[in-house]
Amino acid sequence: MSGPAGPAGPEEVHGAQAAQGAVPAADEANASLPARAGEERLAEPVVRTGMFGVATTGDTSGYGRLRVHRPPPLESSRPYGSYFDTVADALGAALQAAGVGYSDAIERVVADRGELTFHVRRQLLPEVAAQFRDDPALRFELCTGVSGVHYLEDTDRELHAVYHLLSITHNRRVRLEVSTPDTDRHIPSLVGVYPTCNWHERETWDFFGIIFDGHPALTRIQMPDDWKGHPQRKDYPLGGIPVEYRGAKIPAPDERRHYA
Amino acid sequence: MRLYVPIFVLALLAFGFATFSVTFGAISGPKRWNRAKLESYECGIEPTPTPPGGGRIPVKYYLTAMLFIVFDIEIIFLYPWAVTFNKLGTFGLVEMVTFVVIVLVAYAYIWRRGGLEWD
Amino acid sequence: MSAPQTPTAPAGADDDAAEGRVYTVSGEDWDEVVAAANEARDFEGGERLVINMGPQHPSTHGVLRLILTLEGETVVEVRASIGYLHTGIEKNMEFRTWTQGVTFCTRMDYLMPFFNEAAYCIAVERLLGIEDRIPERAQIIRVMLMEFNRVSSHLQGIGPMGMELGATTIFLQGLRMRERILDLYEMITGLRMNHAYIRPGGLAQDLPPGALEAIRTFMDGAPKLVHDLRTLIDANPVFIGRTKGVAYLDLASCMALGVTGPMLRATGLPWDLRKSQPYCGYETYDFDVPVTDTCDAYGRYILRMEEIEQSLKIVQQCVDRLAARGPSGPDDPVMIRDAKIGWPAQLSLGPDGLGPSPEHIAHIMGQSMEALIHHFKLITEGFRVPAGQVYAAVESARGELGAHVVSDGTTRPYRVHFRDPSFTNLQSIASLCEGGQVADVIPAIASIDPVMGGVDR
Amino acid sequence: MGVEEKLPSGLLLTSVEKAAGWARARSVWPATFGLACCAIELFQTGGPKHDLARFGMERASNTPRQADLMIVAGRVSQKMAPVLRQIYDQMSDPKWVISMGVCASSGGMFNNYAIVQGVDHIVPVDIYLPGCPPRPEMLLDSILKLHDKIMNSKLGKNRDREITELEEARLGLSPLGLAVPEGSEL
Repeated sequence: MSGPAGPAGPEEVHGAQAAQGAVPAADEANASLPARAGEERLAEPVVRTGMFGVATTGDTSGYGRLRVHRPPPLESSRPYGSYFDTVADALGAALQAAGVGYSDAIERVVADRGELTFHVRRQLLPEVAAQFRDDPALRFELCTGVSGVHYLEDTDRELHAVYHLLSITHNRRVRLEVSTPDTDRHIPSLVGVYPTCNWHERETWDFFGIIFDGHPALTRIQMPDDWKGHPQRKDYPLGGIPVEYRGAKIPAPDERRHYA
Repeated sequence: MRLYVPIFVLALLAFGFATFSVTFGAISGPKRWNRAKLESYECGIEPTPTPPGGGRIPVKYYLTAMLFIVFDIEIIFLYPWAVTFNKLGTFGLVEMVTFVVIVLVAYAYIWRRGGLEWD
Repeated sequence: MSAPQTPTAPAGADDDAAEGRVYTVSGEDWDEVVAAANEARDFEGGERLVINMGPQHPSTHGVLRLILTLEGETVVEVRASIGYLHTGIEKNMEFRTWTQGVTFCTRMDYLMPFFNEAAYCIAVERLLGIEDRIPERAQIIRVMLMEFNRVSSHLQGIGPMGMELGATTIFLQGLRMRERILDLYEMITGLRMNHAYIRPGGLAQDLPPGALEAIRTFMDGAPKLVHDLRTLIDANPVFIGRTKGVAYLDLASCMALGVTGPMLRATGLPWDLRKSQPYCGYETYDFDVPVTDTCDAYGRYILRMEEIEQSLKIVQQCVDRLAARGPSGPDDPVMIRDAKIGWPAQLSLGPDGLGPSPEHIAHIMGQSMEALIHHFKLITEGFRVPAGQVYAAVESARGELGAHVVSDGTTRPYRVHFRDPSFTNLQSIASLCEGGQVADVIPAIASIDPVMGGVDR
Repeated sequence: MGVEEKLPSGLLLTSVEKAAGWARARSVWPATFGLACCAIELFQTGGPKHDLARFGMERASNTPRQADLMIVAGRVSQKMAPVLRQIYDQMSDPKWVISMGVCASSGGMFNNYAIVQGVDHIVPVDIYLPGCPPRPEMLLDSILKLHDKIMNSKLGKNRDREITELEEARLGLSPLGLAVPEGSEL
């Protein structure tokens, strides 16, 4: 999952190093200082706390309070575990049979916390979804919905549409994630493959502004029809008002002090 | 003539009560007009403008109305008969049964021709 | 009878009098006239009427607006317009810590608050990776409250269904039983609705003393209440007349429209997440998944009634297990034993109202500095959840309620999206109602049993 | 009302006020305006245990034409606001509004783009009822308070005088009812 990784997103980490190469020499000197690298690593999100199974505060070894920072897994190596491998192989075979190259349809696969995520390139999404539904080895009959996510710092991969598929015959779940830059927010619609995505895609368009090409009626579903802007995006203000008490005024929730 | 006085009084009373309750409400009631109050109620949404003639009503409603009128009038004839039933005796009985049978024929015809099914 | 001409002006009548088709009827040709009228109707669209079954309507189960295109009594087209109760809960949760998010998500589908909380908390626990360390007592109480919630939610689904079909007694009978369950909620969680009782890591507090006895007394009377309701409705000819064969949705269209829950199980497929992908220890309870195969409103009603009976069976098992475990002690907690995540509030009623119990205050202020730091850190900024995304699904009263939670490693959720069963099931309203009578739209909506809070989030 | 407003200087009004107020308060018909969680508590209040019918509110009228009281039960979203105003306008006078629950009274915990922060932005409110959701007993208490208000409300000229007095009293106060020094930001 190319999940957002706090202030320094995973891509940034690589992007930053790559970009810094092009920076003039003066910056390059302090870029490689150990302190600099340390800051970046500490800025990454906490992935695990504690080691050797020490959890309670009673431990004196200090391992209990260890905090391991690491950007979320970008890519999982092949043996994914449980039924994930069978799904991945079946998908490879199905795409092969359909004449779609596996590598140019699937960007990468992430197996994290007991769930399998396929990052699909948006041009070939309908074909991949059709295989997921029709191929007897996969048989994901039910698409339980689309949820949009807006990663503000992921340069040219800001808007993600996340499809969760459920196979009733094999009792499996899989997640398809499609990302698109904020400048060109187009994702092919899956209403042809899973008609249930009709309202879900309208809602994702309404909240995030992702345009689903080929959707029969892409209009606002939750917000009033003449609403300006897409409210669930990260750059859209929460829109709260200050709360007045007797002699005091507390700012709106998004402007309040935040401790993290 | 004296026989009909109570009926006239009753008619007058009924008419008087009706006009009183309508006109007094209109005169004494406050007139607080606002735009939405006179519009038709459409669950809170601005009412969709109906076509000038009030729109065409499907013929099925008209058909049902006609059937209702036929059998309603049949009932109206039964009332006076029911009131003077014992005076008329068997003559009244035979007369009314033939009348009901005639209307039943119409009922059977409509039933068979499918006038009672809705669509 | 002459064929219907185009509107020519009959002699003596000016043009605008003859609008539309003109039929000259000359007796015994009723069939031709009707045929011509039908043919004309398809051509000109006939007498289509667009009316609003709008947001403020007694039988739309909340603020749902259906735009019906009618032709006489038959519904030609149904377009649902929702969003009249959109509250932006998901956006608000992004500005609250993980534990505070529970108070927002219980208000989403306000008929089944425990299911919303459970879906969200299971997702957060899976993100934290502490799913197996949740105390067993908390899991049993979660299952019990969820099953109670299924009963109260179905009652609030069947009650209005009866009222909309004209039988207010069903509504009052349903509310009578639901009132007893709300009293139990109030005794256990302190609130009748919107409890925020299930928290990431376990529960807010333990069962109060006397709760198990109160539940037992309710459980003794419950079968009779359910029996009264069933005898009132099951064989009621009016109810059967209005719901049998109405709002038909078979398995294939359920699959295509992503319908889950009672509507899917009414088509004969026993798909229930409690059996196929168990959570919270459901695999250890013995219950069966009721299934009917009539695919219509009556089948869904019968299914909901049987689900009530099955849920009461599960609650009985939970009560027996809790009774066997005895009261909660330090070794049998309701919140996870991890100082960094476990919410420290051992709530108790002090002289100045509800707050941390005096022992807890004595412990953090007097005995352990670390406990004070943990208490302070958890209360002010909350715990940090490692980055990643998770989708946790729970079998709620209306179908699969999924919580897709994305975290970026800070103390606030980055994005929370709830896959609400009513939202997806409501999509099938068009295929349920089109072609039927207007009067059948009402039992169709009631058989979907949508809750607009969950639909509009 | 109509006739007695024309009477010179509110002649014989007090007895009419008492009679009219008593009659109106006894059978206030609520318009079912159930929006969100508070609507469920509204149904429970109408249910057998708390029985709204004891106050003559048995018949919840679904059309605004026959409704006297609008109980705004739940959070009012921006899309619902014009509908609420339309229903309120279509209700016939005399009409009252109870804003049930914190979300209706002040937007409650949903301080965001989607919710109208308090239904008094749209309709004049008579009784604000706190609680999320308020218990049925609290709703019944607010209905009793509304009955007092209806019984003691004035008619015709007295009403106009009462309104002007209330307005002057209110204008003098600062929004928070504190003697606030001039020029402060509140």
